[in-house]
Amino acid sequence: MTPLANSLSCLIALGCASFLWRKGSSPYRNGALLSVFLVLFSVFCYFAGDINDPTIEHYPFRMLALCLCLSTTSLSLYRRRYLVLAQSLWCWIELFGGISLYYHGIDIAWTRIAALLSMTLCSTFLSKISKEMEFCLMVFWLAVWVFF
Amino acid sequence: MRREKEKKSRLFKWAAICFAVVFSFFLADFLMGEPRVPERAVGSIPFDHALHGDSIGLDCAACHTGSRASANAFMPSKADCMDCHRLPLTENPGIETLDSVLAKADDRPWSHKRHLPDHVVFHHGVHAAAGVACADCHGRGYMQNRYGAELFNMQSCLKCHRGETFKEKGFKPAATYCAACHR
Amino acid sequence: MGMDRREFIKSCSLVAVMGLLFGCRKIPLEELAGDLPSLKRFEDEVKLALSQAKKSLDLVKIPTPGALKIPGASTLNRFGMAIDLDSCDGCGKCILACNLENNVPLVPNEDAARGRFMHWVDMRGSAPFMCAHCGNAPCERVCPTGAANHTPDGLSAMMYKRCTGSRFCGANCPVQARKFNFNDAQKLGLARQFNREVPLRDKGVMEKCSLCLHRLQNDRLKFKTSLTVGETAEEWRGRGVKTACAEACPKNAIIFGNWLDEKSPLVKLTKNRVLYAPRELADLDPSVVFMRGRR
Amino acid sequence: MFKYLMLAGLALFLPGLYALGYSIFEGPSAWMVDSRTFWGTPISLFVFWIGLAHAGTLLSAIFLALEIKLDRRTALIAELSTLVCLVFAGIFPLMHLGVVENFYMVMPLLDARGNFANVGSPLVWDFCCIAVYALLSLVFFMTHLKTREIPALDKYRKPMAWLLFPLVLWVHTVVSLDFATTFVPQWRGAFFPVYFIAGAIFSGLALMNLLLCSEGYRVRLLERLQLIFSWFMCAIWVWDLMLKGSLCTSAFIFAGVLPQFRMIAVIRENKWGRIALSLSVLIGLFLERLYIVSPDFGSCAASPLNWIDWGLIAFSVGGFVLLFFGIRRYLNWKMEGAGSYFGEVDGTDLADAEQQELEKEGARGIAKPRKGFYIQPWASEEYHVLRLPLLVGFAFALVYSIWVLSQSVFANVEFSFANIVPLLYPVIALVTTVTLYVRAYFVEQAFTLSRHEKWASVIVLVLVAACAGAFFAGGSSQNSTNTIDSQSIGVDAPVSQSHARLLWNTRCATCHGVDGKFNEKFVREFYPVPQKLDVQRLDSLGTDSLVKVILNGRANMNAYAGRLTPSEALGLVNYMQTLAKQATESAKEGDNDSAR
Repeated sequence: MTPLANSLSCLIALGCASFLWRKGSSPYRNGALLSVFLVLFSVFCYFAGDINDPTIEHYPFRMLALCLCLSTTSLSLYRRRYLVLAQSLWCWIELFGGISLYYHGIDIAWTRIAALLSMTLCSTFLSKISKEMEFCLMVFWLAVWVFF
Repeated sequence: MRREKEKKSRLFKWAAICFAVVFSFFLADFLMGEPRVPERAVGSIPFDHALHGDSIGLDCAACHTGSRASANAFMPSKADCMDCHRLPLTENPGIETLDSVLAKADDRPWSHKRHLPDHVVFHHGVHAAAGVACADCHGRGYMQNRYGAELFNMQSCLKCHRGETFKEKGFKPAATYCAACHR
Repeated sequence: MGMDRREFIKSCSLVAVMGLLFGCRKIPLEELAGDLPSLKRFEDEVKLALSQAKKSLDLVKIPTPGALKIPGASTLNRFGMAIDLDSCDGCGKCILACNLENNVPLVPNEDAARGRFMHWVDMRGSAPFMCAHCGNAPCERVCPTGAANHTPDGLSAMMYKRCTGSRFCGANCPVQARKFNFNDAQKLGLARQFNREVPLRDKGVMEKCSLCLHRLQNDRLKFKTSLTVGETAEEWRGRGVKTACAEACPKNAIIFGNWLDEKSPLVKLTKNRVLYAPRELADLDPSVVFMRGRR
Repeated sequence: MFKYLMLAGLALFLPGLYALGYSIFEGPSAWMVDSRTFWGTPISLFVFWIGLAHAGTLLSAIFLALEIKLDRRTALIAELSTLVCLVFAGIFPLMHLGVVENFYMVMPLLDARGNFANVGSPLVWDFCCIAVYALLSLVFFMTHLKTREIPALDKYRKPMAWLLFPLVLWVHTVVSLDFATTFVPQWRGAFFPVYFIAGAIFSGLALMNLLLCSEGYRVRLLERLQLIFSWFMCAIWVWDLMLKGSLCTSAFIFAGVLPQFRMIAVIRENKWGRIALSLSVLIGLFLERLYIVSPDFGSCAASPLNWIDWGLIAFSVGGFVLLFFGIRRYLNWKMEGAGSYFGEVDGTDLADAEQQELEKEGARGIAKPRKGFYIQPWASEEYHVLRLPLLVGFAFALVYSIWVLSQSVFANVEFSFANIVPLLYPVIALVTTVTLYVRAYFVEQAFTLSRHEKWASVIVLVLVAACAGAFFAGGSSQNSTNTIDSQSIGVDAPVSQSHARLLWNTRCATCHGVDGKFNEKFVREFYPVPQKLDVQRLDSLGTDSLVKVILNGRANMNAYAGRLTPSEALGLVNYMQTLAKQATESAKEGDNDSAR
C-alpha cells in the first residue's frame, strides 16, 4: 500500500466516521452504515492496494477500527468507555492480524501495537474529555496510522 | 476442648485429601509408565558371569560379539563357547555335566525379544567406543546371574546424554535431538 | 425336566466356562492377517501412480542452500538433494526404490483410483518430487505435539510415535508433500517390511520423505564407533551415503550430498548449474532443489 | 413442548451416536475429508459449535459487563447453551484425530520422557483455550445458580464476566488462527479473527432467538441484532470474495439473503416465521464453515457428504436438543417455586422488562448509578475483587512462559514472543479464577459447600490428579518384534582397518592379546601357548595361508568360517601384520632402553 494510498485511506475513514452515531439514530441505521463502510473500504483496498500482498488482508478492518475510534469523538453518552473499546478492537485486529501474517514470514509491527495499547490504557484514566483532548486523540490515531 | 478436636479433625481431613491426590498421581504414573525390563531366566545352559568375567578375565565382547562394534550386542553362539570349551578345562567334576549339556545344546542357545521398541535406535559400539562400561547401563545384576530388571526409559538416556549423570566419568555431552535415536 | 436348583446352577456355570474358553482362544490366523503383498503389486501401483500424475511444477530460481538458520544448527552438515531435470526422463524407478527401502504401504483400490497414494516420491511435471526439507518448514511450525521437528543437520524428521494425526502439517505444506495413513496397512495386508531397518508406520499417522534418515543414522553411528578407535579425528560429514532414489536412478539425475561440504558430490555437481525450487517454497529455504541448464 | 423436542432430539441422537462410534473405529477415512486440507466435517462442526458456545457467553457476559439489561431467563439460556455447545465442541476435535489415544500430547505440560507440546502451534493454543474456557463458563454458570441461595456470591459474577469477556473473544480468535496462520490459499486472511467472531455472534443470536421462540418468548433486541449482523457478514463476504475470488453461494443465500425477510411484518410477527429465519441463518453459517474448512466441498461435487457426515451432524444437533431441554426441564422442575427467577416476560418489549427491573431495584433502595456517570475502571468495585488474583495470574503466566521456552525440546526451534502470546491469556484467566475462588472460599468464607458438594470436589480433584499422572507417564510403546540371538555372518564387503581392529579386539584378543603378545593370564592357566606374532614368521607363512588358518582353524584354534567372511579374515591378517610391526618396533625401543 503506497504511503499516498495509506494516508488517503485514513482520510476516507475520517470522512465516514462523521456519519456514525448521529443523534436519534436507530441501531439499524448504525449497523447498516458500518456494513456499507466495510464494503466501501474493501473496494478501496481492492483498487488502491495489490491484492496478492499479504498485508492487504486485514487492511479494510483496520480502516474500520480507525473509523470506529474517530467516530467515538462524536458520541454523547459513555464516550470514554466506547473510546477504550474501539481502541482495544483496533489493537486486537493489529495483534492477531500480525500474528497470522508472522506465520507467513512478515514481521509484526510491534511499535504500532505498543502505541495503541499504551493509548488504550492511558485513555482509561481520562477524567473529562475536552475539545482539545479529543483533537489530540484524533491526531495521535492518524499519526499511528500513517507513521507506524 | 471441642475447638482443638474440631481443628485436629479438619487438619486430618486436609492431610487425607492431599495424600489421596498425590497418591493417585503417582499410582497412575506408575501404572502407565514404562515398565522395567522383564526378568529373564538363565536359560538351558547354566552360565556364571562372575567366573568368566572376574576370575578368568574375559572381556564382555568375547562372547557378546557385537558389543564393541555393532548396534546389536548379540548373544554368544555355541561355536563361540566351543572356542574355549573344546578341551576339558578344569578338574572339578561339574565340567563333565557342562560339556555334555554343551554338546546337546543347539547352535544358538540364548535368544530373547529385543526390549527396546522398533522406532528406537541404540548402538552398543558407539557407547562402548565413548568409554561407557557395560555395568553403567546393565547394572551389576548379571554378575550374580540375575538378568533383566534394568530401567531403560528415555529420561535415563537423556540425563546421561546431557551429562547430568556419570559426571565423574567425564563423558562428552551427546546429541539430544529426536532423530539421533529415533527412526 | 425337574431340574433342581443345584443342577441348574451347575449347567449355567458349565455354559459360562464354555463361553469363556471360546472367547479367549487364541485365533492363530489373527497374526498372519492375510498373506504379504507380492513385489509385483508394488510395481503395478507405481505404474498406476505414474499414469495418473497430472500436477506440474512451477519453478523459480533460488540461491544455493547454505547453513540452517535455526538455533543449534550444525555448521558442518546440511543434507539435501538436487534433481537434474535435463537428464531425468521420468522413468519412475526412484519411486519404486523409495517404496521398497522405506516399506511404504499400498493403498486400497478406491483410494488408488482417487489418486490418494502413500508414495513419498510422486511425479510432478515428469520429474520426481518429494518433501523439500525446508529450513523454515511450515509443517514443523504448526505440528501440535512436536512430532515434526528439524535435525541440526537439515533433515525434517518425523517422530511417528508422537504424531496424534491432527493432519495440520498436511494442510500447511504449500506443495502437499505429506501423505496420511488413512488405512491400517498391516491389518489389510497392504504393507510388507522389505527393509528391516525401517519400522512400519501404523494407522492415523502422517508420513513423508525422510531423506533416508536410517542410512544417515547408521553411517553416523558406524563413523563414531570407528572414530574414537583412533582412525580419523575429524567430524562426520556423511560422505559416501546415498539415498535409495539416488542409487536407483539409472541416469544419476538425483544427487544426494551435504551442502556445506566442498568434497560432497552435491556441491561439486551443482557448482555451475542454475538451481530452482517450487514457487511456494522459494523463501522457505528448501534443501531439495531442482537443476536445469548451465549457468 | 419440551417433551416433543426431546423426543425429536433422541430420534436424531441415536443414529448420530452410531455414526460417531463408526468414525472413531474407522478413523479419518470414514467422513468427507478435503484432499488439500485433510480436514472435513468434524472440524467444521467443531468451529460451528464452538461459535455457538462463544455466543452464549458473549451475550450474557458482555451484556452483563456493559449493563445492557437482559432479563434473567435469556441470560440463563445463554449460559446453559454455552455449556451444552461446549460439550459437543469438545468431542469433535478429539474424534477427528488420527491417533485418538495420543490426544494428551497436545497439552503444553512436561511428560516423563521430557517431551513437550509445540507451543508455537495454533492447535496447542486451541486445546488450552477451550479447556480453560469450558472450566470458566462452568464456574460462571455454577456461580449464577448459587447466587440464588447465597446473594453474597453476586459480587463475583461481574468480575467473572469481565474475565470471560476477553477470554471468549480470545478463544474464538485462536480458533480462527488455526486457519489464518497456514499456507492454504483458501485460508488466507489476517482478517479471520474478526470474521470468525462476527460469524460466532451471528450464529449465537440465531440460536438464542430459536430457543426463545421454541419457548414462546421473544426478545426484540436479539432479533434486531441478528439482522444487523447479517449485513455485517455480507460485507465481510464481499471482502472475502475480492480477496480470493470465490464465495460459498449457498451460505450467502441462507445466512445473507433469507434473514432480510425479517423486514416483512407478516414473517416477523409469526412465531414459525421467526423460527424459520433463525434456522436458515444457522444452516447458512454451518455451510459457510463447511466451505471454509474443506474448500473441496464448495468447488467440486467430487466429495459430497456421505452418510457418516449426516450422522455426525444429526449426532450434534440431536445431542444438543436432548441435553439442553433435558437440563432445562430439570432446572424448571427443581426450581419450581422460583417464580421471579424466570420472569414471566412474554411478548413484552425489552424496555418494559427494564422498567420492571428499575422499579424493583428502586423499591429495594439500591443506588443505581445515574446514566452517563462514568466509573473509573481502575476504581470500580469489580477491579477491587479481581486485583490480587489478576496479579497472581500475570506472575504465573510470566513464570510459565519462561519455563516453557527453556524446555530442552525447543533447543533447535526458533521461538519469538508472537508464538507464545496466544497461549498467555487463558493461563492468566485460569489462574485468576482459581485464586479468586480459593480466596473466596478460604479467606473470605463467601460461600460454603454442602457435604455432598465437598465430597464431589474431592473426588474430582483425585480424578484430575490420576489423569495428570497417566498423561505424565505417557504409556509405553510395545516392545520390538525381532528377537536377538547370536551374530550371523555379515555381507562379504572389504573391511576397513578400524573395523578389523574392532574385530580383533572382539574375537582374537581373548587368546592373542590386544597387542598380539598373547594374554598371559588366560593362556597360561588354561591353554597351550599360541604362536608369538613377529614379522619374520608372518611373512614366511604368507597372507592367504593365514586367512585359511583363520577360516578353517588349526591345532588349538577353532574354525571361524561360519562366523567371519573371507574379507573380514583378510582384514584381520593385515591388522596382525601392523600389530607385529608395532611389536618389533617397541621391542627395538625396549632393547635400546635396556641397552642404554
